[in-house]
Amino acid sequence: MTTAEATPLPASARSRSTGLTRGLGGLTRAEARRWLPWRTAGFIVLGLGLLAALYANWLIQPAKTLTELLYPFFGLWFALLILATVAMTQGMVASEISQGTAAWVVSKPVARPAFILSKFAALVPIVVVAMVGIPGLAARWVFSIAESEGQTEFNAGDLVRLLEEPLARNDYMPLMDFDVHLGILALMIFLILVAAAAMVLLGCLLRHATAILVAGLMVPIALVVLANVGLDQQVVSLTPAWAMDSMLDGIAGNPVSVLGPSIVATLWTVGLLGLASWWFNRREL
Amino acid sequence: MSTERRTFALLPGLGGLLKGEFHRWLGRRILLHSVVWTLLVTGLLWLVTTTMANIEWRGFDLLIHIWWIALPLGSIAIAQNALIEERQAETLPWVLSKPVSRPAIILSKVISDALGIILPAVILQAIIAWFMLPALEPKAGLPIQEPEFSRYLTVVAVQVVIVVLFVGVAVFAGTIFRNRGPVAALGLGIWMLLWISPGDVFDRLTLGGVVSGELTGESFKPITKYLLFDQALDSASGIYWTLLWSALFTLAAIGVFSREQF
Amino acid sequence: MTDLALQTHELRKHFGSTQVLRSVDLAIPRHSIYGFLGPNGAGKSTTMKTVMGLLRPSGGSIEVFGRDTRRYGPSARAHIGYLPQHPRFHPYRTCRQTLLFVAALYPGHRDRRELRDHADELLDAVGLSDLANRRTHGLSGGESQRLGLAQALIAEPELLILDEPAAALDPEGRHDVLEIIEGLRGRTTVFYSTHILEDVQRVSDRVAMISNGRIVADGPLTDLLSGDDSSWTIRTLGSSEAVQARLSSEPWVSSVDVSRRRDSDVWTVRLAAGAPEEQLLPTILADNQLAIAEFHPSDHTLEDAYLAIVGHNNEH
Amino acid sequence: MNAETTRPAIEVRSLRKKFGRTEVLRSVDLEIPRNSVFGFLGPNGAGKTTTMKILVGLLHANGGSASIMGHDVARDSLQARAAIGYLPQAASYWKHLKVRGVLNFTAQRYLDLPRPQLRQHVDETIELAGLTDLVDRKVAKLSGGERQRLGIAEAWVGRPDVLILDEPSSGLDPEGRHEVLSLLDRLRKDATILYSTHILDDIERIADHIAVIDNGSIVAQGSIDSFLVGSTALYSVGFSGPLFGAVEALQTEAWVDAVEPETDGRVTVAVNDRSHAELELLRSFVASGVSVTDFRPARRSLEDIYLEIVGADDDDG
Repeated sequence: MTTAEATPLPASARSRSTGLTRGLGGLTRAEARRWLPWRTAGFIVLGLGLLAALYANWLIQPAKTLTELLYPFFGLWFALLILATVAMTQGMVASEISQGTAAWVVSKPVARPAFILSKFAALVPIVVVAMVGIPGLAARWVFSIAESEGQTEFNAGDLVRLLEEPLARNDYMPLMDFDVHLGILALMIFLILVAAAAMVLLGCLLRHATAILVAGLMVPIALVVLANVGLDQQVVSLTPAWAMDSMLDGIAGNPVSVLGPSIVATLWTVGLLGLASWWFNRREL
Repeated sequence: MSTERRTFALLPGLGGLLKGEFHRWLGRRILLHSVVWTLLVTGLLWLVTTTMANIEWRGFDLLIHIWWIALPLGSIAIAQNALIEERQAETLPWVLSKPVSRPAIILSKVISDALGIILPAVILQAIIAWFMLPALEPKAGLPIQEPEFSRYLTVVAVQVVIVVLFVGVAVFAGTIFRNRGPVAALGLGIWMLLWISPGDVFDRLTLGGVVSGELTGESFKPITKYLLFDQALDSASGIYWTLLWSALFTLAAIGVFSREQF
Repeated sequence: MTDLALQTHELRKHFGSTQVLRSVDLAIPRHSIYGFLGPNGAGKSTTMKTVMGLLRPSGGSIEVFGRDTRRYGPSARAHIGYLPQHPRFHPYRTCRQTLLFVAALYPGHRDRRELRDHADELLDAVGLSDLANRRTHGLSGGESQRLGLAQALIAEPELLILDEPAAALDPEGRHDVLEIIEGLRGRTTVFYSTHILEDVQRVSDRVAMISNGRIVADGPLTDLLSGDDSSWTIRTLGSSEAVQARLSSEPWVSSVDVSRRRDSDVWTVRLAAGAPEEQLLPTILADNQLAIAEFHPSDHTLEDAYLAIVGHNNEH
Repeated sequence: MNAETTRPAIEVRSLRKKFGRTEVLRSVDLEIPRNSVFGFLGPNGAGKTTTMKILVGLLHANGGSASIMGHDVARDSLQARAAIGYLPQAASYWKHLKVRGVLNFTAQRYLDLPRPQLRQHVDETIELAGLTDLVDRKVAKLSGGERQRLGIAEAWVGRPDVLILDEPSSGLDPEGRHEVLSLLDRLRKDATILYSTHILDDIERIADHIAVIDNGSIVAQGSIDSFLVGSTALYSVGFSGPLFGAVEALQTEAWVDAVEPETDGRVTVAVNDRSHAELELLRSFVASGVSVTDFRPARRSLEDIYLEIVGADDDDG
C-alpha cells in the first residue's frame, strides 16, 4: 500500500438522481455483458440447431407435405424458444439473492427496481436478435428455397428431388406472405417477453430453483391451454393468450392480427415487471 | 475412537450420501412432489377426460402424451439442481473432504433424484391411472380402451427409462456448466431432438422410435399403438440403447467431476 | 504404523504459471498440536486443500498415517476431520442433521442414539445447543465456524485439519475453540492454521511457518521463542523527544525505535551487550513531565519470531 | 459551520428489529460524529451485522429510525446509500468479474465522471489497497486476504462520506491487519468509519469512539478516552531486591486505592487516577530505592472493560 494522496473529487461527480430507475442504464450494460457472448451464442446455436434438425427431418422423411411441415416447424420452434427462455432466466433473480450478489448490488446507490428492470432490459435485445431474428430470417430463407423449387443460389439438387413429389401433388401450403411471417415473429417476441417477465417475478417470489422452473414451464402451457380451452374471446383478449391464439392463427395460414395482441402482451409484461419490482423493493436481503 | 475403519468399500461414502439424500426426500418433500405430480399427470388426465368432449385422446393414450411432456421437463427441473445447488452453496469441497469417492457423489445424485421422480411421477401415477380411467368411462362419452397389463408394465418401464435418461443428462450437464440455465437448456434440447426424431438410424439408437410421433402427422406415438392397438414396438432396441446412453452420461459426469479441483 | 500423522514430501502446486506451493515438507507427529503460520497467500489453505484431495498436487507426495493419499484418497480421509476456511453447509439441514450426515459419510457403524448424543454433546461444546434444530441457512460467520468445528470432530478422527478455526469468532468463541483443541491433546493430532499468534502460543506444541510456498521454520515452539532479552518496551504519554535524544546518545544504547499508537508512544530500546540495565529507568525518569504507562523487557513473542522469519524470507 | 454539517454522520434512534419472534435489536442508539473512527464491539450474534444491514437498506427495521449524513435510511434509502461504502461480512461479487471489473462497476454506481477520470480514480484506489498485481484476477480466484482488501477498496472506490465495514480485518494475517488499520487511519480525514471487530487490539489502535452492543442493545458508548479514564486500573510492578517501605509510602497517596504484594516478586497497585499513576507510580518506587525491572498495566484495559460490560449484561439477561 502506498501513501499516495487521492485526487480530490469534483463536486459534480456525485450523481444525484433519485428516481426509481437510478442505475438502470449501468446495470443493464453490466447485465448485457454477462449475456454476451457465450449465452447469446448458446441461444443462436439452439435456434439454428432446431432449424437444422427440422430440415434434416424433412430431408430424411420426404414423403411429407409442406403443410405438415410448416405447422410443427413454427410450433416447435416457438416451444423451444420459450422453454429456452424459461430455462435461461430461471436463476436470473433467485440465484443472485441466494448467493448474496443481489445484496451487493443494492447496497450501492441504485434503485431496487432498476436491479429488476436491468435483468429484463438486457434480455430483450438478445431475445429479439439471437432467438427470433436470426433463426426467423433463416427460416424465411429455407422456405423461399422450397417455394421457388430450387431456383436459388442454394441449388440443392437432392432437396429439389425430395420435394418434387409433394410439390407435384400440389397439396402444400403456399409460402406465407412476408408480413404474416413478420407478424408471427413479432408475436413470438412479445410472448417471450411476457414469459421472461413472469420468470423475473417468479424469481422474486420463490426460493427453490425447481419450483421456479416448474412454475415457469407452466406459463407457456397455461397460455396454450387458455388459447385453446374455448373461453369467451373477450376474456382471452385480456390475457397474453390472445397473442398466442393470434400466432397460432398465423401459423395455420390465416390472417394474423398483431397490434391488439401486442398491446395486451406489453401491458402484461409491464404489469408483471411492476409487481416484481414492488415485491423486490420490500424484500429483505 | 477405536472403531475399526472399513477401508475397502467399492464406492466409499455412497451409503451415507444416499442416506442423506433419501432423508431429504422423505417427509414433506416427497408428499409435496406426489401432490404436484398427481395434479399434473392424473389430475390433468381426469380434467380432460371428463370435461373436453371434442378431444380425440382421452384414455391411456393421453396419459402417455402427458407423461412424455411432464417427465422430461420434471426430471430436468429437479435434476438440474443436483450439482448446481451444491456449487452455488459452495458445499462440494466440504462433502469431498469427507471419506467419500467422487463417483459416489454423482451416483448418489442420479439414484436419489431418479427414485424421487420415478416413485411419485411414474409408479404412483401409473397406479392411479390404472384404476381411475376405467372408472371414468361413463363420464367420458367415448369408450376407454383398456390395455393388457403386461403391455402396460412395459410402457411404465419406458417411462422409467425416460426419467433415468434425463436425470443422467442433467447431472452430466451439471458437471460441465456452472449455472442452471445451460444445464436445463441441454436437457430440453435433447428432449426436442427426441421429439423431432430425425430418422431411422437415430430412432434405433435412441428412444426416438418409441416416443416420437407428432411430426409424422399421426396422432399416435408408436408406444401408444403398442399399448392400445397391439402393434409391435418398432425399435424396441431404442429402449436398451437409451439405458446405455443414460449410463454413458453418468460415466461422463463421473469422469468430468473426478478431474475438477476446488 | 508410522508415528507421523501427516507427512508431505516436496509438495508442489501451481495454478497456471503461478507457483503457490514450491516445496512443502511437513512431518506432523501423532498427537501433536501443530500450528501452521504464514502470511495470507503463502500457501496454507492450498496445502490443506491438497492434503484433503480437493486440489491435485503438481508434484511431491502426501501421506496420511503412512498412506499415500493419491492412491488411498477416501480411506485416508476416513481418518481426518477437516474445517475449511469458510465452512458452508447444505442450507436445508439443521445443525444436528448436518453432524449426523457427516457421521454417516465415515465408514464404520455406530449406534444411532449414541451418535445423536455425541452430536448434541459437540453442539454444546461449541456453544450451538440452542441452534441444534435451526437450519444452517442464515448462520452467521461465527456460528458457521463453530458448527464447522463440531462437524470436523463428529467422526472422532485421529487427525484434525483446521483452516483458521477462530478467524470469525469473538474473544469468547476463540477461547472455547482453544479449549476444545486443548482438550484433544494426547488423543488427537491437530494441524491448524491461524493468524492469531497468541492462540498458537497458548496451545501449540510445534509450529511450522510457510512463506512463498516453502516451509521456512519448523519445530517445537520453545525453540522459536528463545531469543535475546536486551530489548525493552516503554510506553509513554506526552512529548518525549528530549528523553529519546538523550537515550540515543548513551553509549550503551544501541537503538531507540518509537512508534505511535493512538495517544501514546511505544519505544523499543535495544541495549548493547553488557549494558547497565539498571541505568535505563532512571535515565528516562530524569524528565519529570514524562508519564510512563508501561516499562518492561520486550516480550520476545511468536509475533517477533514470525516477523523475523517471514520478513527475512520475503526479502529474498 | 452550519447545523447541517455538524450533525452526526450516523444517527440511530431506538432501532428495533425482529426476525420472526426473535428480537435481534431491542433498542439501538448510536451517534457517530463526522470523521470519527467508530469501533463497534460485541459478541457474535449481538446485532452488529443486523444494525449495519439496516443502515445499508438490506433489512427493514421494525421500529426506530436511522439516518446517514441526514438522510433517513428508510425514506431516502438512495441518498443514504449514495453516502455509504459498505463491506459486508462475507462479500460476494459476480463470479465472472475481475478485480478491476468489480471496482469499475461500483465506481460507476457512485460517480458521474467521464471515463478517463473514472479510470484514474479506480487506479488510485487499486494502488491504495495494494491490489495492483491482482487487477486481472477473477474474483473467484482471490484468497481470503486478497478478497478482504478488494472489499475495502470496493467500499471506498465511490468516495463515500461514510464507510460501514463489517469485520474488515477478520481472516487477515497480522501484516494484513496492520495494513488495513493504517489504510483506515489514512481514510479517517476523508470519511467517517463505522467498523465492527472482535479484535480489541484493533480498536485500541485506531478507534476514537466505541460502542458495545450485547443482546440487541447498546450497553456502552462514548469516546474511547471516556472508557479508559475514571475507572479503577491495576498496575503490576516487578522488582529485584528489597522494597524499602515503598508499599507504605504509596498507601498514603490519594490516587492509590490498594497495594498488594504478590508472592512472585511483584506488587499489584490499584489506582483511581490513571494519569497520576503514569506520572508518579514508577517515580515513587524509584525514589524509595527499589530497583524496578517491569512495570505494566496488570490487565489489558479495553478487554477488561469489554468483558465487564458484556459480562454484566449477560448476568441480567
